[in-house]
Amino acid sequence: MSKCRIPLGPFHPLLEEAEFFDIKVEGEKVVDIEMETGWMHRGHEKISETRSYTQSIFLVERICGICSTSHPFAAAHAMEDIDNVEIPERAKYIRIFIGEMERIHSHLLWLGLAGHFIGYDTLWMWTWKYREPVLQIFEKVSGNRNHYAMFRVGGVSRDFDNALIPEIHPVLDMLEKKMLMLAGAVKDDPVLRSRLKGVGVLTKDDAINYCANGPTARASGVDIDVRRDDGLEYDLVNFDVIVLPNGDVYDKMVVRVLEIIESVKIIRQCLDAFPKVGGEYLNKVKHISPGEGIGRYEAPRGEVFHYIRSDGSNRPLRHKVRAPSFSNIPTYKASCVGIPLADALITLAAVDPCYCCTERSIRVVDKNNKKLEHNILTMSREKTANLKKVVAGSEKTPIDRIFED
Amino acid sequence: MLKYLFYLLVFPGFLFASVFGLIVGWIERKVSARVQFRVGPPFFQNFYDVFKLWGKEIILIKNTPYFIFVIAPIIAFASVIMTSTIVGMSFFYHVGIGGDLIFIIYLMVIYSVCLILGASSTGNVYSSIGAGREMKMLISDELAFVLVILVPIIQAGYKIDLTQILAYQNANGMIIGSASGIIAFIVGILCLQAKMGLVPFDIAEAETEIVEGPLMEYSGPLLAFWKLAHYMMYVFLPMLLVILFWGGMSFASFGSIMAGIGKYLLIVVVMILIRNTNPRVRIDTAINFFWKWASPLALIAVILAIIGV
Amino acid sequence: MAFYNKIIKKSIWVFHVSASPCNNCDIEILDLITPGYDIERFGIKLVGSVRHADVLLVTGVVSYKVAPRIKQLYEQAAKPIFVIGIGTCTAGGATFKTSYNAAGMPLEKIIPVNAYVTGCPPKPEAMIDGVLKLLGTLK
Amino acid sequence: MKRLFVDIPKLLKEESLECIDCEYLYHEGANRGVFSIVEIAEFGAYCRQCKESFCIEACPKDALEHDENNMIVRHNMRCVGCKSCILACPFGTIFPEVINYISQNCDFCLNQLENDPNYVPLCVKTAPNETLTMVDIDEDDPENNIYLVGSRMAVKTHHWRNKVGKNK
Amino acid sequence: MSDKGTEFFEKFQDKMTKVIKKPRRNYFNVKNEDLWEISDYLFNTMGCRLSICTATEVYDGLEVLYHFSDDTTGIYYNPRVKTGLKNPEINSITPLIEGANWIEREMYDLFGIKFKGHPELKKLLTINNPHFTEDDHPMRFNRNRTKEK
Ligand code: SF4
Ligand code: SF4
Ligand code: SF4
Ligand code: SF4
Ligand code: SF4
Ligand code: SF4
Ligand code: SF4
Ligand code: SF4
Repeated sequence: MSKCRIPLGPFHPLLEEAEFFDIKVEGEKVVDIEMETGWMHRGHEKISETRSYTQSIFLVERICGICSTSHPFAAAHAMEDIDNVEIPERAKYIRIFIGEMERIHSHLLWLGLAGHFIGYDTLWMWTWKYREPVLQIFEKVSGNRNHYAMFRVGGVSRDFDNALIPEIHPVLDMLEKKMLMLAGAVKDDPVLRSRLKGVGVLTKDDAINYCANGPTARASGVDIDVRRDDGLEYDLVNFDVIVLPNGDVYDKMVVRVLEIIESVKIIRQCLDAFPKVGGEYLNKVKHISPGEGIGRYEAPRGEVFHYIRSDGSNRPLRHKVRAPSFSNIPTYKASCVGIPLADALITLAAVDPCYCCTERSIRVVDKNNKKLEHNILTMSREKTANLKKVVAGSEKTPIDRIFED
Repeated sequence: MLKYLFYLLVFPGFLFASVFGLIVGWIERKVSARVQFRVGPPFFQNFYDVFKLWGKEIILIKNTPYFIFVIAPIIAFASVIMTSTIVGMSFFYHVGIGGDLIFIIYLMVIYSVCLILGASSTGNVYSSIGAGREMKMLISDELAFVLVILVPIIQAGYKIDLTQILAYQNANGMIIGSASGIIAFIVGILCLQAKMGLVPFDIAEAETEIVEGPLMEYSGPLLAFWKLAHYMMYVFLPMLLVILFWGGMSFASFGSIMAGIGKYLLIVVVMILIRNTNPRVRIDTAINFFWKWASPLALIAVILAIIGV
Repeated sequence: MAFYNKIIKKSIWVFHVSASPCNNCDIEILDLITPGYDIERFGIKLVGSVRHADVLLVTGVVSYKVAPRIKQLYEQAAKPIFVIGIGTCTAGGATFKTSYNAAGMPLEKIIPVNAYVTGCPPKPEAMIDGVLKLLGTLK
Repeated sequence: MKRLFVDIPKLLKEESLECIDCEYLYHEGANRGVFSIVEIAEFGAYCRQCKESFCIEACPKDALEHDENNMIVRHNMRCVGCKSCILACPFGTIFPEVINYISQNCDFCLNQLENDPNYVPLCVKTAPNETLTMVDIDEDDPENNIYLVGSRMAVKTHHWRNKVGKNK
Repeated sequence: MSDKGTEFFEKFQDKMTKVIKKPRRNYFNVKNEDLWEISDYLFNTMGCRLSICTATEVYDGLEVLYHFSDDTTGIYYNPRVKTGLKNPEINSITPLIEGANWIEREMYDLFGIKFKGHPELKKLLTINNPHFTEDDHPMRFNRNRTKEK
């Protein structure tokens, strides 16, 4: 059968790693994957240089909304690393709480979308139903469902309301029960098993050589977890690092399910600690002295890395951001070649759960606008024209120039 | 003549099948929503959808055979109307045309072929992959489907008319009462799932893999044709199973009418539940499944039927 | 015409275009179809092909690289089509205003827009409200 | 030793400081190191260094503090640029344009001066009417109202403690 | 610092300059020629993982900081390599560490640093972007902004 190119993407939403997969298939078999990135490139590193540290934290939060707390977490670590800023114990617990709640929400999100990718919409709906209470807790704790804006250099920006603890416990109980059930179901469901077991294997050697991290590496038997290795806040709580040996999609899924259960345990410890640990939650830093700092955090998808170089002013000279997927995405080359197309998609999804497969575009140009609904169309055009005049003025933007011919 | 025109266009043909199909489509969406802890769409949702599509623009693609692109959904739609008329006639009026089972099998194939043709005419990668998959599905499920249909034919004494199969069942009890009947019925439901492109066999239309596969490039009224045809299949395919295995519907009493409707709805709900509790399988798994398991099973049923069990 | 407008209000198929967003608006859009919000109640459905869409939900600051694609997508959609910009990003660029790769601030520079739903990210309720309000303007 | 010399009275006569460029590499375009120079200069020389400072009282973010020499320092990680301190100061010491949320930074072109002692920074090149110059100065010169501030700067201003200099 | 770390610093003592040792972070300058050897030691002998590299533009050139993470102790080893402003060139370590492939491409894209020996050095992030030409490196400072009197 002849070779055929399948453009996958480019609408994959990521920071610098938004990609366009050009999958070459022979019949249904993947023979090569080319990745083209840069669709979502927004130049955070450059923008950050024009922002103060406090603003930078909110800026990096908007690198990505799925694990939106991990970037602020790492950025705050990096800034604190320059001067070895002490943060109050209560702030540490609040940070852990937010981080772990987010891990739950993020893993559930991935699980649901993974279900969606393999056409199991019921699994999607169910997991997202369990995810909803988590977001509601976030709304109660931080005021927003997704971008929590909780992090500051030297602590957190809001206190945790101890009165919420009785509301959170039932959610945790529910989650734990459902996750145990789900873990059992995943193990027993023959269709799911046959669909995921042995698919898209990433060997341990490949994982190390590609510098993979996070669940992707842990499912391949590489025992790394920044929370344990880097210590800092996480020295206060006990948890296990889940490591599985096989490196296939199934193991990646199981790692995530088990991590949710671990997260529930960690959050319980935080909730127990909150009434006991009172006091300040923000150490108001005066200055950040010249120097350089490295901060990292174990995001749901792996190690988030931030490097900040400071000159003593209140904005960074250089702010380097490395999201986990940047290291994990290239592992496709090792795990996808030679497997069927349908498997390739779930493998892509398993490595990098930012949902890469929901959108894509096609390259067909056509102009046969039979204006069936003339008035609505003209209405919208007129309105746009007016708005354009008001908002943009009449000067030509670079983008207009692109489209001129 | 006028009578047949009425059959074709009003009941149980075009008008009935489309209206009822849209309603069954609503049931499908509603039950799925319920399984997924959602509320689901309002009753008239599918009607709105189809009417809206009628008002949209049709986009034709440069440098492609427009003719095939346009004609494919219309032929498919026509073949679906024919099928539903034939099935409906024997379901409601107990009248048939000679050899209608053969006719039905061919009409079903025409539908799939139109889908493949329409999709390939667009030249879009996703659509062509969808077409390729549809072709593979057709190859894999067709044998099983024919074998399944063979069972009642054999049991009824090698009769290929639906009315005669019904008459046989009225006289000797339902075919599902026999061992071969049960096996064939189960395989039959799976075949329906594949024919209708429902999960786990919605490989050709896998939304997350190849967008909407064959239907990707269709828009406006042409898409409405496909959607309507799809929903109409919800009407006559389960009906066909009811006729073949469950003795159809008799209008003798209110109870028997309700029983007929009940049988029909039961099959629909089973299909919806299967759809909602399974992930999509891979194309090779599906082919394997149909060739290694479903078809041999159906063959066993046929053999059993020949022996007379 | 009036009849048609009435129908289209009841059956809205949306296609989700994510044009260099931060993902958050996108997951909130997906949240809409899950049990918590379930917009299928209002006849709103997410579709996979732009040809089937009635409404494009665009998220994110459109980068120079996706801008031509977005324009293409808009052309490929069967008319009538409405465009809703979701999130502050589409309306004004939010924190990415100074980015060297952001072309679409506001989104109207690239394709005609009928409505914006701002917020970072907007609450799902706000999105539903935005879609319904836009359709409410149809006579 | 060469120091950056700021003539504050002259500088204040200028309509704006916008035209003074800074070649500080990292915050390209958005940096005006001269603001931070003026800030240091004004706190060092202009300010009365009140015991119970109104500016400190007024600051909602605790960003202003006395350091060990009783000089006012502004902590740039705390300041939110609300400019309450400007309103509060009874002596009009603090200039509104220099207190910004995003701090502007001057490193006295240390990097270049290391390589070339006779280096002329860009701010000096672009400053109008020689408001900024490089001069060789090693100690205070109260006669001419010139005072050293920090290790690399000198300013010319009316020093409130200074009874010697004439009002020019 | 762990034994491995002390051993490492003793072994390469004379190849490093400007060593900054903090409890968990070590920064040191190395020469372009020694980069391969040091990376090899860090990656293969000490089992470190290459987290990422940071390129920075400074007054007199460009520097690349390689972040090697020792995951058993949480310590970072950061060799820094300097190169000039014109025709910046550094030896590639992609043949050694497959994971450095994208990292080096990214630095080439944003800063224009050429990596000698990289298998396919093309742009990563602004590739095929109509707004950027092949020579645009968006993270570089625009140094022609003198507006003298
Ligand atoms: S790993 Fe994905 S979800 Fe997480 S921050 Fe990065 S882009 Fe976002
Ligand atoms: S508006 Fe906010 S949440 Fe939405 S894409 Fe932009 S940054 Fe993300
Ligand atoms: S949502 Fe907040 S950060 Fe975003 S534009 Fe509005 S005020 Fe600013
Ligand atoms: S001395 Fe150098 S850094 Fe300071 S303001 Fe002048 S040009 Fe800028
Ligand atoms: S501008 Fe800064 S220093 Fe002045 S009062 Fe406001 S916060 Fe305090
Ligand atoms: S009150 Fe809220 S919105 Fe206003 S400045 Fe403070 S943080 Fe910002
Ligand atoms: S600076 Fe702006 S936000 Fe702050 S008090 Fe004044 S007017 Fe209000
Ligand atoms: S109130 Fe004015 S004079 Fe007094 S210490 Fe503050 S700035 Fe100086």
